[in-house]
Amino acid sequence: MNQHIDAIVALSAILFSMGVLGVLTRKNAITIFMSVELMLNSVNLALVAFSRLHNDITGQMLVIFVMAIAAAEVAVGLAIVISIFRNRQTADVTEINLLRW
Amino acid sequence: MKLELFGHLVLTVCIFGSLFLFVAYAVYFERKVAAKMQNRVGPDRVGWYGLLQPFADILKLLLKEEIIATQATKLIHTLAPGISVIMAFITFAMIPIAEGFYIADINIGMLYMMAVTSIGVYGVTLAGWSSNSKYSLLGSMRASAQMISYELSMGLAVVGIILITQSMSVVSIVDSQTDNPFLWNIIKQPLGFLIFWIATFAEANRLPFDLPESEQELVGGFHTEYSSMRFALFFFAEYTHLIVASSILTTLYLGGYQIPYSSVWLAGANEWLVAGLQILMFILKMCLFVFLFMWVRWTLPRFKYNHLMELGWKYLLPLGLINVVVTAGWLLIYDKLF
Amino acid sequence: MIVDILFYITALVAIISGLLVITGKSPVTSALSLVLNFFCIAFIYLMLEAQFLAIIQVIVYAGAIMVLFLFVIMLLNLQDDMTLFERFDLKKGFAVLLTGLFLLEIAYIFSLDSVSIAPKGVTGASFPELGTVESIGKYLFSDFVYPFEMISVVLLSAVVGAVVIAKKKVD
Amino acid sequence: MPIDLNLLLRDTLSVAPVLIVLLSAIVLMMMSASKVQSKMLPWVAGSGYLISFLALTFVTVPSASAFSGMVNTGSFAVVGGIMILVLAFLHSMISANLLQKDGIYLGEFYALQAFAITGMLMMVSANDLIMVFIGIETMSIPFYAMAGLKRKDVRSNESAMKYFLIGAFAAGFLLYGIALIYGATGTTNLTRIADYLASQTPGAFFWVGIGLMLTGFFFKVSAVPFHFWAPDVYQGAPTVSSAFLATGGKMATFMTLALVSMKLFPVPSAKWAAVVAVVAALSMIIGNVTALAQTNVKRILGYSSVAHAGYLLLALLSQTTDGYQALAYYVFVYGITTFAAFAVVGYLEKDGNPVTLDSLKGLGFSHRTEGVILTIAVISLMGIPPMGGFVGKYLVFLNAYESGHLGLVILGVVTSMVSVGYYLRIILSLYTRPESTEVIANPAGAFALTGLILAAVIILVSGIYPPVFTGWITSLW
Repeated sequence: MNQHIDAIVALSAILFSMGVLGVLTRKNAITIFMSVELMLNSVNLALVAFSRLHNDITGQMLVIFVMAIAAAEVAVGLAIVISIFRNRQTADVTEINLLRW
Repeated sequence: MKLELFGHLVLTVCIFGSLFLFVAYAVYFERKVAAKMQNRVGPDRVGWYGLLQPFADILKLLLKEEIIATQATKLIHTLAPGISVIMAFITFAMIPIAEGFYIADINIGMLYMMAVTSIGVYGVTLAGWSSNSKYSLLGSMRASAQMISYELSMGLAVVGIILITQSMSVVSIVDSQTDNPFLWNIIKQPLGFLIFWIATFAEANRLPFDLPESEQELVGGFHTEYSSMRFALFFFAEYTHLIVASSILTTLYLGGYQIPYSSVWLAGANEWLVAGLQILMFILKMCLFVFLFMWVRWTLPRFKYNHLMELGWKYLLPLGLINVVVTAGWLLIYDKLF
Repeated sequence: MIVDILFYITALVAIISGLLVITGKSPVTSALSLVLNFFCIAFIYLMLEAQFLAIIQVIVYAGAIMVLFLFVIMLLNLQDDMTLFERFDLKKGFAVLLTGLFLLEIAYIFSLDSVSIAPKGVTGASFPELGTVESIGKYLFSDFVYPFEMISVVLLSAVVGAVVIAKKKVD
Repeated sequence: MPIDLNLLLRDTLSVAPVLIVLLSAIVLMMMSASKVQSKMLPWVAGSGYLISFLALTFVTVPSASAFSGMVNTGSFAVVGGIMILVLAFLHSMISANLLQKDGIYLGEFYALQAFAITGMLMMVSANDLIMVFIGIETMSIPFYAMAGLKRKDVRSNESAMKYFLIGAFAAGFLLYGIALIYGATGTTNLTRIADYLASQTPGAFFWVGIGLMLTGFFFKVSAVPFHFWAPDVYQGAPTVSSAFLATGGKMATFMTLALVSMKLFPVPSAKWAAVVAVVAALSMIIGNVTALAQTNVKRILGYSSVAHAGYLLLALLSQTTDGYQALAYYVFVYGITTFAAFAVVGYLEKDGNPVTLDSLKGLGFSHRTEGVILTIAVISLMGIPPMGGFVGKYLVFLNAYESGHLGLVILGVVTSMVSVGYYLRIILSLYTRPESTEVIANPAGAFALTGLILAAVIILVSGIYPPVFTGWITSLW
């Protein structure tokens, strides 16, 4: 697989930019959040590829930490979405405009 | 016993085929057990003692008209039962039914089992959502919350076993239990066994934790809008879960295919004979668990939802943590002392 | 050879599902595409001989995080969203432009020097045990023990935070 | 593999300040869960910070690396840790009063704050990009929750949501940057990356990684063009939270940014300086100019924080120890000042109504102490002599000038003059009659007032006799 490292890093760059695009263009908080998850996953992909390239465990370790942190973020993020939904009945970030978005 | 590729293929087909058969008869078995407990006769019309009843059931369900709600999300509605069945089935790939008889043994077998179980939630969740019906949605939400909650305790219970075995391969977990019943994990890990067992009720949506499909509140729960063949698939998946859960319990806690003291009284016997006996032993142990599941189902009432969550989070999870800590501490002391 | 083909197919599926995530109309479509994407990534991990990460990817991301997402989407009964190209306005155009520029930049860098010629950390030899449970566990509790323990702080604070924010009643 | 217990003990001791705060966080969590003695919480929190402060000053081995190079207990860990803990201590003095006023009866606030501080201490003692990332997340996740703590208030919800989405987005950039740096150099350890840079010229991947990582940092410190969230979040969050996340967050993130810069580039790098210079210039201009149009005081403070991000970035240009020390001084004074300003605004709020320039009118007469403290803070933010803000700005500008960024220094001075425009309006409305009744007459409690006065004293002392603090920073470095 080592001959594919280039291709994998390119794939991760593509997925990362898709995630960025999703964050910048979507309106629904949950979809934005999912785009962020896509970004984090593309990072993980690059890290594993680099870890294989360097024959070094650090990359894979960082992937484990990123996964744990992503899970923590999801917990807090979804709690925030629920609390906002309770008061406003919407998760559309453009309707959340008391503080100009 | 090393099986060649062809033999392996045959074995795979045989294992999955017999699993299919077992599932079909689990339904029959359940109805008979229920009947006995309620002083009834149970199915006895089709075939000798009603033994052909499962096939009649399947035929009936297949011939029924398929109805899909107009507001349903078609693609997902169609795929969901398939996900349920496939995920229930492929868990079995890791389980050795006799020495050398297994479909695969990978060094992260336990993790594979956890992964497949966690993916299994999608079948139920998506079925409920795609039906576009309130009852279905409620059922599927209950299912996803309940399965995620109990997966944690289940995982913690398994950690105890992994600590003892020092391997995540299912085959080596069975090997480590040997043929001495006092070395089986149920003796070494009684608390872990209890936690795992209770959690499997929730994972398999069995009473007393069958809230995702409780008829009295939710009509049919997540499969309210399903009929005919696709309903049959869900039905099938449920009983597959039952069989697979019993097999996992057997493998992890009851020594799998190990026959008590076989190294004494079966020493030097023909290896095919031993394998046959081991398969029988495995089936026997599995049936014991299947029966226990049914016994519980027809004895205990359903939990309330808040009680279910409380049990999972406030009791099983801390107990699971205690189990891990105690096991690890014991191993450490054991290491130092002996 | 067969590995190459498998890899390219997986990569293609990953890209398509990624596109579905950011263009899908309903949040559920996005979520399911994301699950598919996670599976593709797990498969690539397997190809890179990172078995442990592959299985953890499935358990944590596909099995827990995405189920939670689906749960919340269902709980809130979120309706269809405007897709990317409906009502295409200046802000979106700017975002597309920005992302395109970023991709071009990466492509340009690739044309300058490929990653593979970057210096090797240890040796050039293959080291397949890198991704096994044993080696991950060993390093997790030796060189990386501090970050590993500190991750629990993140999780604990997230639990406290989530409960505080989403709890219905304060008693 | 046998465990070297002596080594483990030494390593654990070297992160003792972090662990003490973590322990107090867990105790606070337990206490708030069992709902006993919620009056005790600020005391427990404060004493936790105090013990950690003592451990940091007296126990820690200077500049040792621990946990196989993950942690470095040198300069930044001590100076950064002390300033964070001082701020946290002051905050724990005022928070009980403010929480009550905001109608937040959640003891978990203290636990969340202590968790965030654990993260900050982890950041400033990092010697590895992994620890930097984990520290930032440990700090941010409680912050998101703190921003949304007023659960019935839609503005608080929205500010939490916005903060969260932006924070997660920024974390993505930071992480991709770290991944690319790792890919280019084969390590995430800052010392080893520096070794690599000393022996080889890095490829384009490395610089893209640095760029992405900086983007992540710029998001977190709200530098232009990644600043748009800051005023909204600071305005919407409960004031008791903004007072901490606008100050502590900035202190820790800037110290970490400086730490990364110092560790990675012992030899100053022109590319790094160029990026920082552009962002600093933009932040100074846009932050100050936009602030002119605001009337909400919390929003003004938000834009002022954007502008100050610009001034603080100037200190990173020279990439010398002097520069980092100037940054440390300035960020400390800035943090205390902004904290005092937010806290006073919090006391003046009534039923969660926004404090605008109009509603501040005449309060300098009716609430003398609060008025004087707000005046001191605002003058310090302007950078006018007897206050600490002046010395900080002076040190930073001097440093930037010596490293040959004359243009930026002139820009800094000009924008500081612009900033007088909006800061002065705050003071003017404080001392204009007729008095407004829109904000509350409920003054700060004695305990909280002590905290505020302490903050004012720090601002004054750092302005009148700066060697107290500069000497302290250089001696601990």
